[in-house]
Order: sequence, then structure tokens, then C-alpha cells
Amino acid sequence: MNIDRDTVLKLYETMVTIRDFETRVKDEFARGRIPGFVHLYAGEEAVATGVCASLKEGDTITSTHRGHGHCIAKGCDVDGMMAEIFGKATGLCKGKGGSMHIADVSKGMLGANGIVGGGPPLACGAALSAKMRGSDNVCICFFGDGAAEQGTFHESLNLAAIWKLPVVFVAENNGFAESTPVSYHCAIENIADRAAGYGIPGASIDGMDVLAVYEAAQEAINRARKGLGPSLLECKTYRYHGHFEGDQQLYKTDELQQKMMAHDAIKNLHETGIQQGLATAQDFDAIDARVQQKIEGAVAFADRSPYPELSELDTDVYIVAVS
Amino acid sequence: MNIDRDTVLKLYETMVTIRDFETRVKDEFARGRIPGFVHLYAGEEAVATGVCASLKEGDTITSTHRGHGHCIAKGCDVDGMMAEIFGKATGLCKGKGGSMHIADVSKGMLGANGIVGGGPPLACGAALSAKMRGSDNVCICFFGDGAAEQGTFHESLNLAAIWKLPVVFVAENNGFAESTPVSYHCAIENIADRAAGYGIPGASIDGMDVLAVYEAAQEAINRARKGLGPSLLECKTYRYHGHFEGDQQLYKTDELQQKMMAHDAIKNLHETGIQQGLATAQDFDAIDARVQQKIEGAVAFADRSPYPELSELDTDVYIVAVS
Amino acid sequence: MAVQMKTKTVTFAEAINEAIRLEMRRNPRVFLMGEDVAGGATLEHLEEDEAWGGVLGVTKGLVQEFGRERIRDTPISESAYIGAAVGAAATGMVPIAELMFCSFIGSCMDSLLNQSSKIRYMFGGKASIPMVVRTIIGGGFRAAAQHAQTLYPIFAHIPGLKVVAASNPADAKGLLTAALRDGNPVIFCEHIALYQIKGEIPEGEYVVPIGKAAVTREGKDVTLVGVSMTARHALAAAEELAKDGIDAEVVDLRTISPLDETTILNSVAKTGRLVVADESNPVCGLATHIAGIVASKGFSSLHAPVGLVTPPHSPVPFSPVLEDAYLPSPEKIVAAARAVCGK
Amino acid sequence: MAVQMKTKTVTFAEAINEAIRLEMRRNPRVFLMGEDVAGGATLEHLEEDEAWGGVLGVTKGLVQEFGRERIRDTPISESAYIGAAVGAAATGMVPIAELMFCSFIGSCMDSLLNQSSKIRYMFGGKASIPMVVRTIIGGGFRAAAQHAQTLYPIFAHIPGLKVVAASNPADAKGLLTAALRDGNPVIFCEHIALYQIKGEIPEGEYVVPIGKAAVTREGKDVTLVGVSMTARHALAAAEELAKDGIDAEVVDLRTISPLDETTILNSVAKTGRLVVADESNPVCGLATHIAGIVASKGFSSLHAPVGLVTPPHSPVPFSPVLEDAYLPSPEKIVAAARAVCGK
Ligand SMILES: Cc1ncc(C[n+]2csc(CCOP(=O)(O)OP(=O)(O)O)c2C)c(N)n1
Ligand SMILES: Cc1ncc(C[n+]2csc(CCOP(=O)(O)OP(=O)(O)O)c2C)c(N)n1
Ligand SMILES: [Mg+2]
Ligand SMILES: [Mg+2]
Repeated sequence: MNIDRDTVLKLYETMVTIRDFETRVKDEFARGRIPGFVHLYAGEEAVATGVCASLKEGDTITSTHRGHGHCIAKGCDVDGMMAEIFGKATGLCKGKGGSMHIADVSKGMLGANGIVGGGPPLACGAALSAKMRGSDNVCICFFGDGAAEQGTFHESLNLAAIWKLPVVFVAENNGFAESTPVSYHCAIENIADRAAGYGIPGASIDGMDVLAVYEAAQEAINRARKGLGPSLLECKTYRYHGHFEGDQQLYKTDELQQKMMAHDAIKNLHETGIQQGLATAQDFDAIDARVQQKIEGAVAFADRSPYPELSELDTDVYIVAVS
Repeated sequence: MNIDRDTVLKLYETMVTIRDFETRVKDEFARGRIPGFVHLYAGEEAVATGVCASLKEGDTITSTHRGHGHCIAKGCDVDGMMAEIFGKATGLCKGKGGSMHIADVSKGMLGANGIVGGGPPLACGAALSAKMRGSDNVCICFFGDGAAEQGTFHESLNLAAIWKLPVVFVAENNGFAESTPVSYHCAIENIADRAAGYGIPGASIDGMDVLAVYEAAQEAINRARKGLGPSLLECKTYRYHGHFEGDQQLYKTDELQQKMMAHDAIKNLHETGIQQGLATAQDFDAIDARVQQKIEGAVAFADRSPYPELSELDTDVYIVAVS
Repeated sequence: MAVQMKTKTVTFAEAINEAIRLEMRRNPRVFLMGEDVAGGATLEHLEEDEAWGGVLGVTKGLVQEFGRERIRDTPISESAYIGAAVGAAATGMVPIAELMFCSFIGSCMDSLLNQSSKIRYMFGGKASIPMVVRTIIGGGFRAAAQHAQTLYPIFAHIPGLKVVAASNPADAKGLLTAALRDGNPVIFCEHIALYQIKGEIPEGEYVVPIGKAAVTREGKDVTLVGVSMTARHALAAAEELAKDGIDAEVVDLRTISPLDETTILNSVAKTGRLVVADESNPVCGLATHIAGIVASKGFSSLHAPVGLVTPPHSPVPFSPVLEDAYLPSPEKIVAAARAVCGK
Repeated sequence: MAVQMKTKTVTFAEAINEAIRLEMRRNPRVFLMGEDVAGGATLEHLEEDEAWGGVLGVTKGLVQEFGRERIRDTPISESAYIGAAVGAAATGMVPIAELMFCSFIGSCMDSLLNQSSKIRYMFGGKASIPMVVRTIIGGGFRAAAQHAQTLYPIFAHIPGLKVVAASNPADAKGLLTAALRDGNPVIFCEHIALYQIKGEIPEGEYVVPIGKAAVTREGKDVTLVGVSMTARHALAAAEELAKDGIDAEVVDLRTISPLDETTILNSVAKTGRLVVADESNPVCGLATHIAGIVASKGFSSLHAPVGLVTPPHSPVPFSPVLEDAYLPSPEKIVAAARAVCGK
């Protein structure tokens, strides 16, 4: 695959944005400024980034409880995201959803989802809709290794297969579902091998290598766009922080943590970019600086934004008749 | 495999009992004497019969909406069954369950189930129970091809696999889920191929050949008894009548119906038994006569039995405290 | 309504079929999916008019006009296809998902409990989920515990869902049309024992507003509230009560959520007495809900205890004798009304 | 109770842990399964005392005593493992299945709606399903729409289930013990904001009967009914009301199904006034159910409209300011009580 400079820098910027966003959320949470349950995507940046890089206008994604990275990769506004996570009126969901329900349908981001396994059926629907509306749009369904044991995974893969829906199912296998290792909860080693049960392509790839993800996802996305149906792409990845903030992660060994962090996706791309002469250290530094500013701005925005009015409590439950 | 005379006659008697029972239920339904929805097992006798022949005391089965055959093969009393289907107080469930909920837990028959996909989780539980109680008992989970698209199928196979539960999942692939062909609703040709997604053995066999079923099931059951975990056995079979009584079955072609009925399991065993010198026509005739009497008796029993008292309406909802 | 309309006599099932047909003609974004809603998908020998059209034939014939893309057979994967309806609704379509029997909500509850109902709110009003789930409720067919439930209290309990249940063909047509234009997830409950009941329906476009109950009989002595089948039972009971000199007013709810509290409270303000007849189970069901609303918001008009006519707190039994005893009936409503009227 | 018991002070979470521990010691058929209830299954480096013990640590330490067969981590397959609990219960075991948050009922509703609750009835009383589902309810943790629901009205609506929700450590211990001996499927609801609350519990075996409410404060002017967190709010409200000269009686339901109607009706017979405070949503919820029961069976004792204190008919919002406004509180109960007392 030919990767050009623009692609490298774009992938890098997205990954760094996610990393910095999450790192900042972690800090703000520790400072007690973020309420609720927060699940960070740090470590897994290559997956959302590599997959979403091949999406276009009208494409959609479904996400999980660990959704910040998907949002950013799909182009959601980080100011609105941070404000949402702070519970502010200027948040993407007016503060009503929070981290676990952050969404921007106008950007094709169909929502983080607090229900493990909640996404796959929605993804089938978005893909069916794209198909019935005559577009060549696709839907990406992100889900964790733990979600691969939910019934909705199975039903959705079968449905997408028999209807040849333009969905790419992306398993983010980070080795754990909460504190439970995938080797315990899953009867087989590679989730991608379940693709055979639905007669669709399946592939297991290194989810810490953004270029590998980019390449594999592009193939699956193109296939879906052409009307050839769904694929299952398993990205082996790793989360750097706890399942949620507050988790002490004793179920991880230091060896594992060090090994995976040594294989960091951002560092890898940085190195590859320079080695292959596609970008310079200065290019990357400029991005780092820009992103830092952006995240700083997002926190400031969230900070100065007001909380929702109490009148918001029972609005937005129903849409007022459209007809 | 060595099949002896006793086995042949036992298999034959069970199959004929099911066939005659169902034929009679069909008639009685047509005469307006059976209320509700009735799903007949005629045509599929070899599956329940061949599988249950290797079960022993303490083994359990879970069933489906099409459960009469499973009941008979598991040794339920046909008088009590017929009375149940008639809605009588002497029925196995005192008339409260009917055809779709017929059960006899004392016989290890954990119930017909009106919910497609309802059985697999229950089967995992019965198997887990057998295992935790230190027995070598197994549970057989019968389910239709249509149920293979339910999420519970997937979750249960994975759970049984990781916990090495003594379950044999028996897919009764009769080609249709209601009027929908399996070739439409299932993304792959053989349901048994899904076993690979759980790292367990899977096999597709001729479900109209009771000896083939007997043999394959015995292997899977033995495996389960030895603590080696679950298997998935797909029996390709065919239902002779409608999805339920009243169904005109226009979705079947005459060719298909004739082809499958020509391959009748009972006829096959009759022929094989005589050809191989394991039994005589007289042996079979004697069974036919005995079974006819038994079914006649069951109808008479159901007929003369009283309906439940109205005081039964709200009893049996809760067990009175046991402590 | 004062407007003159051409009418015709059809069954409840036909009225539903017609509402879907007209709305699918009008709005290309509407489509139907469910198990065997067309029937026999991909079978070449099967003529489209021989296809099932749903387990009880309610959607028969639609596939001929709209084809198998828009009348879409599904696998038995309620979680996937009802969840898919949510995803499709969020992205520009107006799906009708058939959940064959409401009891099967057990197999797809998440799509209603946590997705369709909550997305709009969780997303701060920046999404809408215009979809309809059609589902069978009710007893009388000896379908027993797992097929004869009446589970709308569970649906009504969930904010973000609307819940509708017609008692006659005209309302069925008008409410289903309204549901398909509502813009919110609407659960459209069809009582199994109503499908073959006939009635007049207006020809052509016909909308009955969601959220408005109908006073189907005026009276001054007692208010009888019912919905779906029990709305009919209430009318029959009122005729019987008239013979005793009890002049009952009958309220057919038509919509369960949002509940038309105003119509109920106005009626009780007039009559001073209330009987609620409902086929759902009694605990946290619809009957006590309405009684509770009146005890809270209409207490001063109430002159007698509220009469509740519901099944017992038990599953639906199979045996005909038991099921008959289980279900609400005009006789039970009459008895309850007499009791609250002190006669 | 008059019996002298040795007591100790523990948190609500510890009380639950102890009830499970004692019952597992007593009855070898009892076992626990759920996601991370032990935690870190098969990880060799992990010491058992470092394992999670449930997402909020409630079952921490049990795996050390009982091992991983009886404290059993599951995949995220609620349908399979809660359904498995039913199958295990039908065949001689007494499973405790943890449904981490009650909202996740969407992923396994069938096992409760159509299997565990109905098997005994459908099988003519010839089976029993002795199992407990432990599940988190309630708000206050900014967990938003899909994690902060209070769904016991849905459970209570289903005949065949029992539903319990303690408000303090002692009841938690006693009711969970009772649930494990009940022989029926019991849904044991644990309010997330109660876990760290401390209270005295009796040492050793302690059983609080299912189906009996507790009058936690006697009074003559108004009855305040609550359950779980709202039972505490009601007590706090009563103290506040006392300052105004309103003498409130407080009923802590403890069991939601079967509901102790007698205790409620007796109290209302004494006070003539009723306020129900409940954290579940208001339509077909618990508050109107109780109001409806009283309007039907205790009408003659009622001297004022029933006061209802519930969240609005909307999902649980995330933002702290909104969630605080959403939840019932002592202040809201005080206001409702004043209103029904005409003060
Ligand atoms: C239906 C449901 N069950 C359980 C949970 C609780 N839960 C939240 S995240 C999680 C683990 C998810 O693991 P995985 O899918 O691998 O995603 P990861 O957290 O690793 O990204 C669990 C069990 C939930 N939110 N929804
Ligand atoms: C959850 C659920 N969905 C739908 C149905 C309606 N239904 C009853 S039987 C059936 C077809 C089942 O097909 P299959 O599993 O192949 O069994 P078969 O009838 O062929 O024996 C359907 C859709 C149901 N009972 N339960
Ligand atoms: Mg994971
Ligand atoms: Mg079939």
C-alpha cells in the first residue's frame, strides 16, 4: 500500500488528538471535574483512526462505552465533546448524555453506547438505510472483545451477511473485558475466525499499527461500498488505562503493560514517517503543538460553559409531531 | 457401529409412537378438540429418537415449540401428554401449559418452549448443574434451524465451550423457519460449521437416518459425559406437516415433499432392520399394534379427563416458602 | 367528526394492512420488516399471493405491491432486526418492525428499553427515531403463557416510547397512520382476538391523533375505562348496565402513552365513579396506574372506590376453561361497576 | 424484634457480601455467577484478594473462600448465563446471577419474562426455580440513561417473580438470605448510592421475611411510603415534617412483589393521607400502583389526594444538575406531604 505524507500526518494528528484528549480527561477526572463513569481509549488510537480515515460524507459509525476515540476519528468537535463529558449545556448532547452517550448524528457518529453489544444491530440498520436510500455509504461497527460474546454480535453478523449490508464490524480486541481476559471469555483465539460462521471475510490484524489498520479497513470498506457485503476485522490492541477511571488494573502484569506501551501506535507512526521520509520531526512537532492547544481550548470551553437549565430535564424525550 | 435387535426395536417403537401420536393430534385438532397452536414433529422422528436413545437417568433435555417428539423420546407419559394438549387437569402440566409448554421435569424433560432460542441457555444451566453436582449427566439442547439465528444460540455455545459443559446442541434443520427457507435466513449452508467459532466439534448428518443420528449423538454424548465439553450436531430433517396446524405449506413444492417422504425415517429403519436380519416384519407389526393401542388409550384418557378447576387459575405461580 | 367521509367495511387486520399500504405509497422511506411478513423469501415457485403475509396474514399482499426490499422477511433475530430498525430510523428511514407476539420482547428488549426510547434524549434532542413496532397482544386463542401476554405496561413505563392500542378497524387505520408520521418510536399493539372483527373505516387518508382517548358512550353514573379489547367489553358492559338503570360513560383510551389523562379526569369529574378494565397483569399495570392518577389528580371528584378488572397476578393459562376465567369480560366489568355504584 | 442479637456495623455492600457468604456456607447448592464477580479468571499472577469482586467490589473476597467454581466469572452473555441460572435452578442448584445494572435486562429479558417466572405455572406446579438475580438500581452516580434506571416496576409486573429492595444493611442481609431460601425467582435490587451506607446488622443467621413491609416511623397525620433509597428519604422527610407539626408515618416496603398491601392500607386507615415516593418512572410505575391499590381497597380511609413523588417521564439525565433535579428527595416528599395535609 502506498501511504503519502498527507495520510501520515492526518493519521498522526487524529491519534495524537485522541491521546491528548484522553490524557486530559484522565487528569480532569482525577481532579474531580468529570462526573460519572469514564472509559478511556488511550492505547487503542490506531483502530478508530485507521478505520475512519477511509470514511466519507454520509458514512456512519456505531461505538461503545469507550467512545471518545471513535468520536474524534469521525470528526466530532472536541469542544463539544469535552463540554459533554463535563455535563455542560454546550456539550454535543447538551449535557444529557455524558461520556457513555456522546454522539453527533450530523457527523455520522451514531453514539457511544452504554450497552455492551448495543451497537451491532444499530449498525445493520444504518447500513440497511444507506442501501435502501441508494447511496454507497457504509457503516462501521466498533465493538470490544467482550461484546463478541453478546447475542447481538451473532444476530447482526448473520443479518448483515444475508442482506449483504455495507457494514464493517471492527472488533477492538484489547485483551480484556473489564478484568476478564479474552482468553477466558472467548472460546477461540481469534474473534475474526467467527466470520466463517457467516460466510464473510474475516481478518485479525495488529491494531497497534495504524497503517495496517488503515489498509485492512480500506479493503473492507471498499468491499462494502461495492455492495459485496460485510466483513469482520479484528484489531488486536491494548488499553493503557483502567477499564474505567478508578480501576487499579491489578489484572494486568507490568510486563504486559510495558510490552504493549513499547509498541505504541503513535510512536510507531512517528518513527515510520521519518524513516520512510514521509514527514519530518518538525511536521510532527507542529501537530503536537496544535493538538495541545486544541485540547487546552476544549477544556477551557467546557469549563466556562454553563450547566443545562433545569427546564431541560424533560425536554427531548419526544419529538414534537412532524408529519 | 453395531446395532442390535433391541436397539432397532426400541428406536422403531419410539419413532412410531411419535408418528402415531402426531397423526392423531392432527386429526383431533382438525376435529376441533385441541385448542391453541400445535406444531407437529412428524417427519423428524429420527432426531429426537436417535439422540435420546443414549440418555440415562438424570440426563436432561430442552425442547422447542415442536416438542411432542422430544417428550416421547425422553419417556414422558403419552396419556399425560395427550391430556395436556387437550387442556385437561390430568395433563402433565395440569392443563396449564398446553402443547407449547409440555414438560416433565421428573423425567428430565425441561419443557417445550414457546420462545425460539429459549432453550440453549436453559441447557447450559442444566449441564452446569450436572457438572457442579458431580454427576456425569448431560443435557441435550434441541433447537430448529431458525433458532440458530438467535443470539442465545451464540452466547450458549460460547458459554458451554469455555466452561466445558456437558451439552449436546442438536440443530434440527428441517429446511424452514415457518415459511422462510434456511437458505435465506442462514448465511451459511451447514449450521454445524458454526461449531468452529467456539472451538467445539460440529457435524452435519442425515437426520432422516435414525441409526446415523444414534451413532453421532452417542459420540457427542460420551464426549460430554467424559467432561470434554459440548458438541454441535446438525440433523438435516424435514417436517411433513405445516409449521403449525392450519398452515397450507404453499412454500413447499410437491417434489420436495415427495422426495423427503420417500426418505422416511421409519420406513428406512423398517427396511434396514429386516434386510440386516435384526428384526422381522412381525416384530414391527407387533410394535405398530401396541403403539396404536397406546395412542388410542391416550386419546380416551384425555377425553374422559376433566378440565381443571377454576381454583387452579392462580395457584402454582409461586412455590410456598421452602427454606 | 363532522366531515363526510366515504367509508367501507373491513376487518381490523385489513385496516392495518391498508394503513401500511397507503403510508408506504405516500412515503418511500417507510418499509416493513419481520419474520415472514412477506413469507417464503427467495422461493422461486411461490407466487407472491401465496406468501404468508405474516403469521396471521395481516400483511398479506403487500409484497406484491412493494416488493421484497420494502416488505422484508427477517431471520428469527429480533435483537438484530428491531435494533436495525432503530439504526435505520436514526438515518432517514421510517421502519415498521413486526414483533410477532409482544412476549417476544424478551428477545429484543434492549432495542426498545435502551436504544430507540433513549437516543433522542441522550443525544440532547439531536436525533429522532421515527419507527413503529407492530406487535400482537392479548388472549383468547389458547396460546398460553408465552404467547398471550399483554405487555404494554412495560412499554408505557419506558419514557421515549409511545404506545397505542386500537379497539376497532377505523382507529387501527387512523392510529397506525399517525404512528408512521409521529417521528417517535411507537409501539402499536394489535389484539389477536380483534383481527377478524369488522367495522367501517374511512377510505383514503385517515389519521387518528395519538394521545387522544375517545368517549365512545356518554353517561353520568360511572366511567368505564378500557383499551383495545377491554374498550369493547366496556361498551358491552354499559349496555348491560343500562338495563339496571346505571348510565355508564365509556372511555376508549386508544393511546396508552402518552395517556389522555384529561379525558379520563373530565369523565370522572362528571360521573364520580370509575372502573378500569384492562387485560394486562395487575401489578404495576395499566389499571392501577389509571386508578392512581385519578386518586392523585381527580381525588375530589371520586365518590367511591375505583373498580379494577384485570386478570390475576398469574401467567396466562392454556386450558380454555382457565383462560376464559382469566380474561376480563363484560360480565366482570358489570359486576365491578355495580359494586362501585353500590347496586 | 424482641430477640437479643449480637450486632456489628457494616456497609450495605458488606451486608450483601455476608449474606451470600453465610448462605453459601450453609447450602452447597448456592453459587454466584456474573461478569467479574470474582474477577480476572485464569490470570495466574493475580492474587485472589486482588480480584475485583464485582464491578463495585460487592462480592470481593468470596472467591477466596469458595473458589472459582462457585464464584464464577461469566462472559458478557447475560442471556446465556441468566438463562443458565434458570436451567440450574430447575435441576437442583440455587444460583445467584448478578445482572450488573438493571438496565441490562434489555440483554436478557426473556430469561426473566418467559422462563424463570413462568416455568412453575406452565409446568403445573411441577417445577420450581429457586434463584436470585442481584442487580443495581438507582441514580446519583451520574451514570446516565443506560445505567441509572430503576426498573423494578417491570419485574414486579411479571407474575412468578418476587422483587425485593432493601434500604439498609440489616434488611439487605436478611432479605437476601430469605431470597436464597425462598424457592422462587427473586430479583434483589441494590441501590447504587446505598452501598457505602453503614448500619448495624445482626451477626450470624438473619432472615427478614419477603412480603412484609416495615413501619419505620409511627405517625398519625400522613403515611409516607418508600422503598430502597426513597424509604430513607421518607424518614428524613418525616423528621422535617415533624418540625411543622406534621406527624408522618413511614412505611419502608422492603418487598415490592408481593406487595404488603395490608401494612400500607392499615397505615392509611390510621392517617387518612398518603404520599408515595419512588425512583422509578411514573407511568405504570410503583407510585401510581400503590396509589391505585389504595384508591381501590382503601378509598374510604383516604381524606386527600394521594401525593406522588417520582422522577419525570424521561430518561435519567447525565449532567449532575439535571440528575439532582430528576431524583426524588426528602425536600420533594416534604412538599408533597404538606400539600396533601393542606399545609
Ligand atoms: C449489556 C451489558 N453488560 C455489561 C455491561 C458492563 N460492562 C461495561 S464495559 C464492559 C466490558 C466490555 O468489554 P469489551 O467489549 O472488551 O470492551 P472494552 O471495555 O475492553 O473496550 C462491561 C462488562 C454493559 N455495559 N452492558
Ligand atoms: C423469540 C421468538 N420469535 C419468533 C417466534 C415465532 N416462531 C415460532 S416457531 C418459529 C419458526 C421456528 O423455526 P425453527 O427454529 O426452524 O423450528 P421449526 O419450526 O422448523 O421446528 C417462529 C418464527 C417465537 N416463538 N419466538
Ligand atoms: Mg476489551
Ligand atoms: Mg426449522
